Amino acid sequence: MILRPIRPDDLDQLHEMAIETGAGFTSLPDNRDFLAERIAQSCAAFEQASSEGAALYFFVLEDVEQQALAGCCAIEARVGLEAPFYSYRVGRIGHSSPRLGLHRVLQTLSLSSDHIGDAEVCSLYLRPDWRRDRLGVLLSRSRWLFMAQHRALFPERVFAEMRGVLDEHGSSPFWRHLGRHFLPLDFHEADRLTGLGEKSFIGELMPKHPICVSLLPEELQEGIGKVHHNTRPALAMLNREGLRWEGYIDLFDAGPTVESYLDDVAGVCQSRLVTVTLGETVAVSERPSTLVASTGCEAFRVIWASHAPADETLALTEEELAALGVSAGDTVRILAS
Amino acid sequence: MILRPIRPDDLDQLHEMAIETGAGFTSLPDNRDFLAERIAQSCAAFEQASSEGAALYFFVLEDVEQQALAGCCAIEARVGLEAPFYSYRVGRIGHSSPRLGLHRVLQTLSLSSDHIGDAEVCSLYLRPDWRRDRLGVLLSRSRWLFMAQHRALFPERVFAEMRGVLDEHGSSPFWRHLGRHFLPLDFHEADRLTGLGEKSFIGELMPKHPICVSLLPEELQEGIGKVHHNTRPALAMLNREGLRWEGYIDLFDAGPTVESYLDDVAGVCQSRLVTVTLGETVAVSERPSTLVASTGCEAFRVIWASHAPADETLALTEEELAALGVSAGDTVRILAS
Amino acid sequence: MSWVVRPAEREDVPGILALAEHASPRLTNLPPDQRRLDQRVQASRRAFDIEQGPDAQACHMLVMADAHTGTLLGTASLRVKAGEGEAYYTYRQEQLIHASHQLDVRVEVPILALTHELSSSSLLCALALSPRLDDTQRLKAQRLLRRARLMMISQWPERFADRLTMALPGVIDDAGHSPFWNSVGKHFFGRDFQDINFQAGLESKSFIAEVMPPYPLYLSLLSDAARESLAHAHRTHHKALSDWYQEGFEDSGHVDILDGGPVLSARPSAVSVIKNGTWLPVTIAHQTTPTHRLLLAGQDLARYRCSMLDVAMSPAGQVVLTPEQASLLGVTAGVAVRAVLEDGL
Amino acid sequence: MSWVVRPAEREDVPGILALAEHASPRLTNLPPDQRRLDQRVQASRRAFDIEQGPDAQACHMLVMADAHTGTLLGTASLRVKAGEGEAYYTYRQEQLIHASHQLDVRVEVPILALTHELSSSSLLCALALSPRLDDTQRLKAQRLLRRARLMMISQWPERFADRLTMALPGVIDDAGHSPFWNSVGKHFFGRDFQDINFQAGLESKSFIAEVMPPYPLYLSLLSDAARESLAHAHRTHHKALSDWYQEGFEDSGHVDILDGGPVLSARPSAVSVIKNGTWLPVTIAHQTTPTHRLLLAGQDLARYRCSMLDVAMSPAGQVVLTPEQASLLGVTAGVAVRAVLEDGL
Repeated sequence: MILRPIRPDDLDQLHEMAIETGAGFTSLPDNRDFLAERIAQSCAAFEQASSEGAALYFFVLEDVEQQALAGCCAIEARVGLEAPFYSYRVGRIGHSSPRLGLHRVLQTLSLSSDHIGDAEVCSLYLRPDWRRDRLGVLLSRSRWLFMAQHRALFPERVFAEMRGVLDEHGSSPFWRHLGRHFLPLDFHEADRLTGLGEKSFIGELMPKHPICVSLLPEELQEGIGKVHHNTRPALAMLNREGLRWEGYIDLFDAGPTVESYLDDVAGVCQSRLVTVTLGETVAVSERPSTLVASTGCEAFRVIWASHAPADETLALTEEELAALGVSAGDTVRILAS
Repeated sequence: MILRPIRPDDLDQLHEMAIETGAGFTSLPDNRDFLAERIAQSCAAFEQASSEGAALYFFVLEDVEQQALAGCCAIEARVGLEAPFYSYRVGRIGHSSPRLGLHRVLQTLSLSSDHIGDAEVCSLYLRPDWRRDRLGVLLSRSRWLFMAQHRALFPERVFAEMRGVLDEHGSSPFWRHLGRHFLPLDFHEADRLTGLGEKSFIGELMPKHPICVSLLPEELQEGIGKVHHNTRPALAMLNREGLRWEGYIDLFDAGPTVESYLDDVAGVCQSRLVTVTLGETVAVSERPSTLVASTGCEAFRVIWASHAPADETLALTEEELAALGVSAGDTVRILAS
Repeated sequence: MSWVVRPAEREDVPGILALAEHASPRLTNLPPDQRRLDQRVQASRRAFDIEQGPDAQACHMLVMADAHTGTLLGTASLRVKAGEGEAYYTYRQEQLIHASHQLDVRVEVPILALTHELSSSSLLCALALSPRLDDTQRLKAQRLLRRARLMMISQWPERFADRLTMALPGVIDDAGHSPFWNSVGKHFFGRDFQDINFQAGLESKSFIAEVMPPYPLYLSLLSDAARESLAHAHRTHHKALSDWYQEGFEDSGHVDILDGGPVLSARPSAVSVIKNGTWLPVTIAHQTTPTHRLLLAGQDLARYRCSMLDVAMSPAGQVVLTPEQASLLGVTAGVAVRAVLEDGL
Repeated sequence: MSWVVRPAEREDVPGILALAEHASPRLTNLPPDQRRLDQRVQASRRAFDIEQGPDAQACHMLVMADAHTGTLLGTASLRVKAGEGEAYYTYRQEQLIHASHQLDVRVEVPILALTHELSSSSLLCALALSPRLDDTQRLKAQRLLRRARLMMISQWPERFADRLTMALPGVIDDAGHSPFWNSVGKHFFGRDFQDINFQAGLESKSFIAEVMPPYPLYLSLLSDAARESLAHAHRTHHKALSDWYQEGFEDSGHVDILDGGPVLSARPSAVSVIKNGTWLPVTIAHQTTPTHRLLLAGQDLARYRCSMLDVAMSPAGQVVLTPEQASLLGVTAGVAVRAVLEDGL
């Protein structure tokens, strides 16, 4: 199993995955042209490796034996530079009057683009047949290895948007209350358009004045910053990396944005460079514990290593060397996971 | 030199310090009643050690030989619970119109009370005669040892407000442009009232709608979040602890609020508990490197240790044991500085 | 039985207090508080006495009494400026337009915007009636108190603003809860409507408005009950609402900040009492056969008297009053009275 | 030399384009763009032809021509609704009140609030004059175009709103820079005033307003030059401003969102042309000795003609026109014309 940058010839299988994920997974829509465009953007990003402008780094997890793609994930290096980017921010404002004996704190929701220019980790999907052998961890944490290795390509902060609470129809109670009065779209359509990056309607139509949270029904207030139950494991994983909810939520489902300074992310600051040595082939573990990545950009690869690292070295088997495209003596980046 | 909680009989010397600091140091005003009240609040806080409600922990640095106070510092455990608390928050909002070829980001200043409930480190002052032997570091970092030791008394986040850019008269260009149109007070008076904690006028009079930063004169825009040149060393010290500017500024001088999760602060997470052993007296170093604190609350003391710590122990001289009020075998908290 | 409307006097305070206590729903601007009412009556007395025209803070407080027994049956006030020297806050109903060129749509977003633009208008307020009046009498009393105040404006237009404002109590349920308050103010103040309404009467409503968040309220976020109650009058005031419309008032597009009740306004020139009034000279006759029902008021502001009387008209166009009627109005033969023809008789 | 005001026709487009090109300062709502002007003239022609009354988007475009030579000397428009089906945005000058009980002060904070409340008023706009007119002629031409439009409103009040609005160009320096724009709009759009003004003419100004930040602007944060220019007319329009005041218009309290220029408004009933107009029957005589100067217009909207003429009055109160004058107005003996007495003669 190898994680690598996506290639143009992955389009068919990416499209299969997009169909598999369904409508709820808006960043992977069943839209072949859109997916082809995303692949092209990603190829350009890996090739140019620029520290400025929008750049999408899209990765796939390849099952080399089965010649199949097992999943995908991506990093948007700087959001909001080409299409607008919006969230609500939960703020607080004191509200005091000694004469009325009043000393309260009002919570407000304000439309915000504070994340413009930040990196986003997104589009993570692992196909059901491969939900084993810690492949989810490989998919998710590989991105931190890439960012650690190519630190100059990324900004100071990174975030991830988490799916909020949805009802049994996959629709959002938050949106029904707060969104539909402003947007003449249903939840899925609004969600779909933002997935396609067509977001200027948000700045045009969503409320631009602060909204007092206490005016919302209580059940909605409770849903602010809460994740969908399916999303809890993903949230827990990101929390372990050090990403926290700092008060930003999604406009449509009130799901939390979790974020961190990139240098503080566990997967970045705990990763380190070691020298490759040749090791003997050992039995494959179901609980591998060391992620290892080659240091190239277009040639970036990540696998689970079968040996544990020593202080300054890591032994890789012949097969692993081939998978990563490295030789003994080369430098690789590892992360204990 | 011992750092310890302030006591009622310190009032005279505290008042001397307040006179010495001058009008610019608003949290230490030349107002004996106010200072006596602060001491009383602090004594109550150390005694009650409560994890709820407002609590002021006020410390002094005592020169035992000269029987003089050399400086002071404080921690406000939870701001904004009894008096209002306000800052401006620098936010961003996307502003796009494909039809006009417009894709810009507007910066706004919004009145905010987001820090309500957070801890504040404040009121640090070291008298000129004692600006030597790393006593400034002792004053400043002792607070992290106290918070680490009594973690349950403090909230998740901590911040410090830094003095912004002032002109040669000690007045603020930012205030002159943005404040005086709203407040019928001069800068020093507004500053003085907030120093006394009388801040309800801010919520009453300051602009409640967002202000577009680009409408301010350019020199003011540049001053946002910048510190007074005298404050640069203090800012650098807090930055090293891990406190960062997250976009909040002072209403009057636009100085930055630097902040962090308390558990991420270097002085907190790098401090550790060791067992005391008896060591021999050694020559006093001008560059001590280990802060050591006793673990009590009212009995909290911090000094520079003359010995370096071992893995699990720290040797203290007879004199140091006495200063800290501990004996061999007791636990102390140390911080390499 | 004749009723007369006249300035409130110090000795009326106990009677006004009783009226205030019986007001349902409670009136923000007529607190059942002896000390405040005392102050108000004194201030009102000064306003009536000042010849040059009152200052902006003046509030003219009137009472309606039985002309024969002197029993107090109602009260109502007329403020020179709604803000009474402070600011009179209302929520203005507005539509923001959100247009998306991407989606090619234009959405009208209704909001409530906190404003004090009605501060400089003159305010008709604080009407309360005795509980001993029956339903028919209440309507008659409301009419007299309403028109007696408009009559004042028609006689001394220079004292009053060129915009008149009046607010009717909003919807309140039987338990005294205001759906609008529960959906808006309660979240800011954490108190019940009756508490804050009482406090607003004692302190000032402007003061309360000034600690409310200044952001526009998106109407769609209010509870259904609050939205439905918006600009609706309390059920005991539905008839009053239509009467004010008939008088020439119209919906101002504003609502009360506390209970969301309707705020009406009018230009004086559109108000029927003011448009249709005329000056008539008085003659006095002991025996008359009434032919007209007129609303009549004398020219002496300090001793203002206004009453609805059945009178005869002389061939020369004078109004023929009995000595009792003349005395009730405080007028003598030869002087002119302001008159508006009433229906009926 | 007689001038006549009439509806713009297709063949007037080149002439209007020339007027638009010479307008200084450039008019937002009269873009020097052949295609747009073509469309506007056609739409205007339809508006004049519709008998039932035009829809809300109608804009009546008039031209002023030399009655003898036919030369185009000016143009001006009258929109049924200022928003022209969209929204007409202005900044409303307001005062927020910030009161502190701690400090016992009350501060009035002047702001500009983005609003479209004037959208439903009728708008007088897009006046441009030929550069060949000298200063005296310009004043006379402005007066005729102004009053010819008000005359239309007096004849067909049912077509127009009960509030009239007009905006005058704001302060612009010699280099074409608007201090208000430089202090406000430029920060949002990053473009120069002339660029956005041109674009506003091509697209729609409403569209531009809708991408402006909706927060109130604190006036104290604007540059001194912007604050000083607020609600002041461009120096070439000072006389026009006082003329509009004299006509019965008043300061609306609003200013233009782009250049901060003054926005005036009036109720039709307060406008002198509308108040003072009268219907006079026409007789025709070859020889007359003019005794009166009248602004005259016929009753046929589709062939609207308005002109200031020196005429005689018959003993029976008819207006005596020469055959040439009658033909200029498109009227025949016996019909009534709308007339307003002008000063002079």
